[in-house]
Amino acid sequence: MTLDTGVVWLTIFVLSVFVGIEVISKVSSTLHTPLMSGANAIHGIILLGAILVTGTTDNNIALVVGLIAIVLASVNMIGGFVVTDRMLQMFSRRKPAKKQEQAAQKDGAA
Amino acid sequence: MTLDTGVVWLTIFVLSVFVGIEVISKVSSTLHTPLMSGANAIHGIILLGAILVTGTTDNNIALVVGLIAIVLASVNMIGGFVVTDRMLQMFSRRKPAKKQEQAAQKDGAA
Amino acid sequence: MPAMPTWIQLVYLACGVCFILALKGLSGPKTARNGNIVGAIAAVVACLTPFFWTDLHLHHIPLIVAAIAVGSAGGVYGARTVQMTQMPQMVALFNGVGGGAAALVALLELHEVIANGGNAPWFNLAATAFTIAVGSVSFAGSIITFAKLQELMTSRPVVFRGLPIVFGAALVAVVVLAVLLVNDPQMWAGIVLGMVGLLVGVLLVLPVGGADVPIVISLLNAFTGLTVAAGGYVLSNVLLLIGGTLVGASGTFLTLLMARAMGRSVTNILFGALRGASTLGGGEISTRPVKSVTPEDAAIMLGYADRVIIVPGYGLAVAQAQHTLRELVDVLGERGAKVDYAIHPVAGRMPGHMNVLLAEAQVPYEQLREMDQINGDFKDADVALVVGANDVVNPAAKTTPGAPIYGMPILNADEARQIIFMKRSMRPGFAGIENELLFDEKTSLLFGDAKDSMSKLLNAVKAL
Amino acid sequence: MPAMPTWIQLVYLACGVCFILALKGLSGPKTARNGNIVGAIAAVVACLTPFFWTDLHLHHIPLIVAAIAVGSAGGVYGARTVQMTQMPQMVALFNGVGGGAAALVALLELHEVIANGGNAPWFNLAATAFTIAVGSVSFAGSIITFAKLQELMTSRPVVFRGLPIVFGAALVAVVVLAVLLVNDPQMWAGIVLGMVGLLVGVLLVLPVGGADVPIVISLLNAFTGLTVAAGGYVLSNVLLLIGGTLVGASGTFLTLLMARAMGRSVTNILFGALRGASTLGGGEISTRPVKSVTPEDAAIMLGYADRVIIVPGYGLAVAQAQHTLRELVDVLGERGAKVDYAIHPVAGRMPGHMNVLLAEAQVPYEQLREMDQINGDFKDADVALVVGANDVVNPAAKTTPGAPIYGMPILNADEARQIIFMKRSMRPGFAGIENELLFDEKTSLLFGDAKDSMSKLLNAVKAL
Ligand SMILES: NC(=O)c1ccc[n+]([C@@H]2O[C@H](COP(=O)([O-])OP(=O)(O)OC[C@H]3O[C@@H](n4cnc5c(N)ncnc54)[C@H](OP(=O)(O)O)[C@@H]3O)[C@@H](O)[C@H]2O)c1
Ligand SMILES: NC(=O)c1ccc[n+]([C@@H]2O[C@H](COP(=O)([O-])OP(=O)(O)OC[C@H]3O[C@@H](n4cnc5c(N)ncnc54)[C@H](OP(=O)(O)O)[C@@H]3O)[C@@H](O)[C@H]2O)c1
Repeated sequence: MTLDTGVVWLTIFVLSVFVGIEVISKVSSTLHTPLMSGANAIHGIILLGAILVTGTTDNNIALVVGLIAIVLASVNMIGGFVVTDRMLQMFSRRKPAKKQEQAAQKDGAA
Repeated sequence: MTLDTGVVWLTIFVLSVFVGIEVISKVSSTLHTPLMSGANAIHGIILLGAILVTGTTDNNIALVVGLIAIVLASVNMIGGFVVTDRMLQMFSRRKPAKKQEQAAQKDGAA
Repeated sequence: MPAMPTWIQLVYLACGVCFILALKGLSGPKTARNGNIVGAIAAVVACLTPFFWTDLHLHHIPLIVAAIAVGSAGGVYGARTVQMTQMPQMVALFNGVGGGAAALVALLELHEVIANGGNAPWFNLAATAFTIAVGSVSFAGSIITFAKLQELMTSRPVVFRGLPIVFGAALVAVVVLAVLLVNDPQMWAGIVLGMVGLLVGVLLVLPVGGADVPIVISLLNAFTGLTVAAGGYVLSNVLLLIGGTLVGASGTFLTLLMARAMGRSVTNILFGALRGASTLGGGEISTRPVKSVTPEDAAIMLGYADRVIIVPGYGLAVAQAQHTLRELVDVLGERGAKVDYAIHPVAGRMPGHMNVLLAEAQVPYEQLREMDQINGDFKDADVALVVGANDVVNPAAKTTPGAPIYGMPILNADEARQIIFMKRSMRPGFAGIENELLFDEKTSLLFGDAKDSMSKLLNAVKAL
Repeated sequence: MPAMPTWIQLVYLACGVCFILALKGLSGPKTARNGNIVGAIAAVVACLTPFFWTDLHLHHIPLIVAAIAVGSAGGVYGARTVQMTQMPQMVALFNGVGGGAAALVALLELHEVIANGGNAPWFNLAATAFTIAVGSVSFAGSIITFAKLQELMTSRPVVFRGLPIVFGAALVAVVVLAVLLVNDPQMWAGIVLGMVGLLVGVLLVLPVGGADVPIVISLLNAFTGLTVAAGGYVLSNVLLLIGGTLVGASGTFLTLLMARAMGRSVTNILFGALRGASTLGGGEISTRPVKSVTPEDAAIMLGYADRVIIVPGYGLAVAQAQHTLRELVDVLGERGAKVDYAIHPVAGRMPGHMNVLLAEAQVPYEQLREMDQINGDFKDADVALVVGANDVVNPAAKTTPGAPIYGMPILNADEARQIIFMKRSMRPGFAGIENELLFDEKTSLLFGDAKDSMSKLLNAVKAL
């Protein structure tokens, strides 16, 4: 391996920056809200880090702190993906429309 | 370093693939020719590899082969960038137009 | 931690690729839902790996699983029950807890480093300090944001004398503590750093006005991404690095995109209040005469129009009048009018928010028109019905070079034959400037809470 | 090689970022030239590093510098003197030598590994074998491509009985040799592998017809990129890996984009001839009656037209008539006609080639119109002047589901009031199918070499 560890990480970081920007640069404004919320869920991957540090500690305080981190990270990750899906479901649900619409109308939209 | 050398290279490769595709995915067909030729010049960076292997060998046959590789790679790299620039210069040159145009016309376009 | 087995490294790389595909998917309407699902699967798979990494000898498995269950239950509950109008605060909350988790993880890793003699490379310690500080900022900032939007506290900018000084001092403290930590890793320094980070987060968001909050949410989202990336470096975990960086980079880009769509600069939003410039509408209520109408008059204008364009805005979301509006549009449609919704990219409380709200109200997709598509149609419209929107139709954006919204593209409601504005008062919109369109002779104002007037209007149209 | 100093690693990373920015720049009209320059600077800087890497103790510096000078001189000479019409062969040639260089570098590295006892990880040896084989394919394939386009050999598909069998055998040999090399690195195996690679390259390109060659060039370009990337792995050089991969990925994507624009599949182009389907126009010359005109008649049609649209194509490039055409357009413009060029994305000998040719002829940018912009204008045009184009205006693309070009978007020249075709004969275009438009009653044919007829036409218009 000719690369220093630091340079490896820097390289992966720099390339990821480009990917991150380029990949979403064509997004339409319609999707801004779900995109933000989906990206939000992705950084919930800190859960993985929380599990790793919590599961390898022997200190009780550290364990408690770690468990709190796991709870918080799970909220971020799972909640984020679920709420994004819920929004996107609404987007796709309304396509067939018409019949459902009238049904919904009868239910009475308050 | 928790990563195997092979995985590091694979990671850099995979990320570069995404960057390569995303970065040019919005190109207009007008620029296809210069883009192809510019990309072509970029892989002329094999010149760097050729210099490194040639400059560290002590075997005479290897030296000769290495020098051939250097010549070929320089043609690729330098020629590629120059010809791309020449094309792009033509693109930008014609914007002011009109006056130059008539001058050129008098020169007589054969 | 023992050396990571190659298969786990490869799984993480694959999950990283899935995150890229997820973001890519999320940026296209057809692929969005699948993209989100791909991201979710990758995240879940990645979180399962520690349980199968035998050399790791993972301890406390029951507790960990319980913690995951609690967190997931909370997340799912929140995600399922949240109102679509409350989406900005939900995103803020989820984002904040993620940042908090990252800060805690970094503190634990610091503890580990100290327990092992404190001999980590300086760059590692710097990344640890970064994660602790920025994670805390993100946590506290998001919580305040949440409180503002959820109206647990005032949504007006909170500024007090000396705020800039306290803020500056806190920033200096962060830097000093980080340097300390790098030179000589100590647990107390990490903990204090986290607490000062919390303070910075609070002070950063307090002076921001309610309408600017979405930009701040997006920015904090990007911050958390970078925090997670730094955490990945600290833990030598490539998936955290890739995932965090993707979010950090795309989030920053998205923030700038949004700020540009609003014709504002991010620094101005963040530090405008500190510098004394108010970022919330001045609230100067004009006393110039306007034409006010009753719901019955408005119903007649609408009921006999052939072409109606609805301009929904922030106030519609606040009043939650979108369902009633949809009913009104259906009734008008039955009466033979062609009705469309004109969606401005920054209408609502966060970018793209109107689309989500109207999707929830089951407005058919074909009736939603983006700004560029519909702007040419206003001149043929009999009525433009502006519901709880203001700045997005303010002609000052085109005509008044000094105005804060100058240069922001707007919806050309002023070109319609008649304009009906539904709002509660003569207060200006978020930008705090008068809207000349309110005084136009083609304009009629229908005062009242949007939900309220909307039902009256609906009934009046039905009675025609 | 000694351990690489950190500063060199960082320089390489920075150069890699510059390559990304170069590609990004090259894909936008305003940034293209700067993008190319950024790439060039990065490449030069990277190639200087070995001279400053003191621990490397670089030998043979004078020889190396001389070799660089020779190669650069050759490259610059070629780049400066090449005709714009010959751009495809120039790109092919540059690409080929790059591939050749990569193969040689891999052979040298193999030599090094063997000299050090042959104990390299299997994946390293596999990458070496890949570089040798694919680099050779790229070299030989590009040389044949060059020869075809430069008309050093026939541009028709060359197929002989048993070609598929020889080709298959060569492929098997490549695999066998690669496996051998990985199991037991031997110099002879590497050299034979390279030679078989050359054979594969020749056999791959021989059966491809002239008009398909650009796709092959683009594909070989991508191949060379991947070769360089593999070479980077072999040499543990991250810049080669990044640069090569960028080109490999973007080149593959570009190839697919081009193939789609032509309504063809890449496998069909490469292996069509092997499977027996001809990839060059059948050359069946129709004997159906057509209306042929003299340059004088055509001059009258053009001279009194108010709106003329020029459709330049492959034949214009072959005949090099673009300068005369431009003169004609200027004269028509002076006579008061509005004249535009309609550019089909795959007109010419390589994608975007027409743009380069017309830029060289100093056609002002405003007169060039892309397909989507101009297609609506044909119905208002008095004359569509089709110069050396054929398939790109063939209505069969819309009307004949079985046709090889079916589904390819075309220029709507058939909607013009009159159509003048300048071509030499009744031979079909590249796709080898009859063009119904030639027999349309609105169509007049002006037979002859485009350059020739164009000067006659020009003189006739001037004489009006
Ligand atoms: N979407 C985003 O991402 C985002 C983020 C941050 C900032 N912004 C900014 O927010 C603004 C959005 O423009 P906009 O036109 O949608 O909103 P706006 O300019 O803020 O106007 C909202 C209008 O709704 C009225 N309103 C509020 N509550 C109401 C209720 N319950 N019933 C009836 N009317 C009500 C208000 O007037 P009364 O008080 O008189 O009722 C106000 O005039 C833009 O300036 C944009 O730059 C947008
Ligand atoms: N641009 C690319 O990237 C690319 C790459 C590969 C393939 N292609 C394919 O190439 C075709 C391009 O379409 P196109 O319409 O431009 O060309 P085309 O369909 O090949 O037609 C060219 C026409 O030019 C005439 N011609 C040739 N030499 C001439 C000369 N010296 N003077 C006058 N006329 C001459 C030929 O007719 P005569 O022989 O009767 O003179 C022929 O009909 C498409 O089918 C495309 O798919 C394009």
